[in-house]
Amino acid sequence: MIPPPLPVLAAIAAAALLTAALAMMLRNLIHSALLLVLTWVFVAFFYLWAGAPFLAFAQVVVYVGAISMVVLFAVLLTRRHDPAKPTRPASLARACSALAVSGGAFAVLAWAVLQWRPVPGNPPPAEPSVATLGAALAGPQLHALLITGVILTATLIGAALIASPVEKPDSSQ
Amino acid sequence: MNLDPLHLCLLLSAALFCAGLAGVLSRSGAIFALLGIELMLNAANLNFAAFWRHGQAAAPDPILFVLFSIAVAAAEAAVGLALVIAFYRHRRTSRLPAASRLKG
Amino acid sequence: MPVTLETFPLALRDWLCAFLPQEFHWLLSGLLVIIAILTVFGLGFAFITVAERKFLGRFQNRIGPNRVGPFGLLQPFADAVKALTKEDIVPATADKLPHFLAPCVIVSGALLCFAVLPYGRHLVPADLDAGLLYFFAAGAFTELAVFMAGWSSHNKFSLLAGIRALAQLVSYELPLLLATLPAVMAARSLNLQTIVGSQSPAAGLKAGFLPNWHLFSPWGAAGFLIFLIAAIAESNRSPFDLPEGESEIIAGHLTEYSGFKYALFFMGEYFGLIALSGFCATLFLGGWQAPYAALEVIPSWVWFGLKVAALIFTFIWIRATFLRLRMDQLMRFSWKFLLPLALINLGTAAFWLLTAHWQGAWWIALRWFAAAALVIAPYSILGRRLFRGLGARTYEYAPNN
Amino acid sequence: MLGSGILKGLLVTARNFVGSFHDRERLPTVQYPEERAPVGEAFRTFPFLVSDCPADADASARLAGLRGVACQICERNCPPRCIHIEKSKDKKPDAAGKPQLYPAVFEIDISVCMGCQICVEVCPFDSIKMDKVFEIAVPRRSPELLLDRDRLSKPNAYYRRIRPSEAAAVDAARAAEQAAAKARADAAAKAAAARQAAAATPPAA
Repeated sequence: MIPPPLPVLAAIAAAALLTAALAMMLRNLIHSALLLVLTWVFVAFFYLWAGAPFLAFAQVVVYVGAISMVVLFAVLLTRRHDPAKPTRPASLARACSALAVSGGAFAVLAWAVLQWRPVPGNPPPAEPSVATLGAALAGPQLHALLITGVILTATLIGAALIASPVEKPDSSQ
Repeated sequence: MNLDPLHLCLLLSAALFCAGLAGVLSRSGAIFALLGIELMLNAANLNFAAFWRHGQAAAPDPILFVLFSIAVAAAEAAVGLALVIAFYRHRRTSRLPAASRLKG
Repeated sequence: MPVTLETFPLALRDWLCAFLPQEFHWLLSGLLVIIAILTVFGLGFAFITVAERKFLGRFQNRIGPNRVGPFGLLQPFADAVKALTKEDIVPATADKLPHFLAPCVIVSGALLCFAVLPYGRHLVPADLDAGLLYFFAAGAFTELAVFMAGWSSHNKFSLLAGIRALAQLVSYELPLLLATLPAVMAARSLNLQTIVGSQSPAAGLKAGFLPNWHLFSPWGAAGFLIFLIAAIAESNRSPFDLPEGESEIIAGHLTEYSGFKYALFFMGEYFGLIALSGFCATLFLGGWQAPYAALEVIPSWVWFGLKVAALIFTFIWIRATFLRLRMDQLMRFSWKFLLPLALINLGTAAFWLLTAHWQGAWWIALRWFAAAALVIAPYSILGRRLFRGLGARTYEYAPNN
Repeated sequence: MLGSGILKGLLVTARNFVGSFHDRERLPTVQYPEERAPVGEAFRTFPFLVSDCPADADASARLAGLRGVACQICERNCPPRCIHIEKSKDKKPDAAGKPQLYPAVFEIDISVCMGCQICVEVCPFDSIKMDKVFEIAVPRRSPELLLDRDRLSKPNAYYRRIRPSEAAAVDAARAAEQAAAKARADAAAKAAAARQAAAATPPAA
């Protein structure tokens, strides 16, 4: 597969950043969530650009199909009056300090990234077929797969238990 | 300035991470904090794909790592939002400052 | 490649491409594929709506629409004109942008699904390595659209109906996905073309006379039925049409939609239905494969079309027959019946594939018997549990016959 | 077996589907404007006035042959009061030759009429009967649905066509009545003639 040109990456990056920044700035929680879904879709596009379609589809299935649904359900279940009610920043000072901290973090990260020279690595790998991934998952990475599966099962059961309504022993009082 | 694709990917990842960080720090809504954390996790995943793309890592391992990371992110979202719902049931709010007391 | 009926679509594409210089061939052939999909399935959608109404009429001892054009065949175009000329009402307090985007998202999500289906021996728009995963990824946008429609209408009934619809879609997505996995196990690939290839008649017939389709194996039959039921629920069709329930809750999350936006939702649902039918044919009915090698004179894409048409007829037949379920019955049916069955079916498929080397009449009979028992025993046990305590309804003041 | 009910249901609808292509019983639809289901003899819609005139008579002949005598019984008995009658000033001889009033104005507002047939039942002259016309859709209520004498009067032949048995009985009764009336008139004339003769020729004794 010929790696797509740099402008494509730049466009994906701009779109992802724009939607993420908007999502973090909007007052309306549902709008934020929907915009963040768009960011996740652009991240999937990034994986496609990088030549990992399996990853891209997995990202869409999990983030658009599952996590966004859980988030939206949680928003709807925990609203008191109106989901469109703006969630304001706690205070202006807090917003400014958050911006300062994250801006500082970005400055440090960007400096580190730009300082770093990649060691001349292997040539770009061939697109891994699903069969390769499957072989790796069932072979060397089997433990990781099993552990992830157990973690997922346990957390989902736990989440269901936590979220299910508590039966009050005596509701008469 | 060197606009190597790898550098661009890493800068994108750093920017997304910081956007998520700013979101988490500036808001007091629990669900919003979770959204920010998801964004930060995604930003971290981007790095793996970028390093894999540019031949800095062994063949399919970064991809697998991202897959596991996505799975764990799903689990995290499920548990986090279940906690939010359970907390909301007790306090009728989902704002984090209200969660400073452990006693129900 | 000689131009036969089989390769006719490709020849047509190449002939059209020859009009442009070499550099633009990829662009034009891509566009042609898109145009072909939009035309074929757009017209397919139009004629499925009229076929559905005519067949439903026949099922109910009526004639159905027969006034517009010969045999009423131009009815969909009259409907389109009606939908286009209707007033588009947007509630004053609606969240305008999501309200506008929801129908677009549902239609584009459904159209994306068409990209990976293998329509014929040489006809697959995008032969992706992870085609099956792509199909589900494209299908994930439906749920988002349903939520956007329900929430942005700013109407508590739309919102409630949207949540109910989401609960249904999420609940039936799991059996749908799990029912497809045995086919993946059998083909050892997520590529849909490979899955079709694993059901080729060249590999011999099932039980000596049945086509070599997954449908004609114990796990395939069970998977097919689970997939069919879950597909009906995913496309919001009767008997699982409670999200819309037009006779009770005035179209649920679509209450605040009118005119062409409503028509777009309708269109998205039918596109989803066609895509799921094509997917089901690919996984269980051998895709574009002819049932017997002798019948391969008929082009493969005709076989695919016939199978999709048969599946859609089945959907219409089911719609004409059954009553709408209740919400709790719907949820119980998915989580306590379909989901365990689909999980057990994975084990059945594993057993079937691990015993593929058994030889001799007795061993083969044992293989079929054991696999059938693995399907039927959980079905009957789970079914009994599901319907425990339910029986024929009795009436206090009316004689029971 | 679990699920057999589902198969039974599918079988029922499948039988309907296949049957609708060859079995008239399973496709009873009548394509209305082109085909019509026959209506029963007792089917009724709105009243009309019977006129003793030839089947192809023109308007004036139809008006001249009206049986009504402006007795206003139907007008008084109409529950929704949709009949309006004005008596004539002069008299005309009826079928039996007796001078009678006739309706100068006879209007029925069939947008109000409820088709109860009470007017028909109370009419002593068999003058008003129920019609079978049901395709009366018009763009306005008035004057299209306010029927006057002209549009209400229809020849007796029409009555015989839409209600053969009832019309035959009515015609027979009227013929008998007229014969009886004629016989009475003849007897009266004869008696009068006899009296006259008696008066003219005083008894000899």
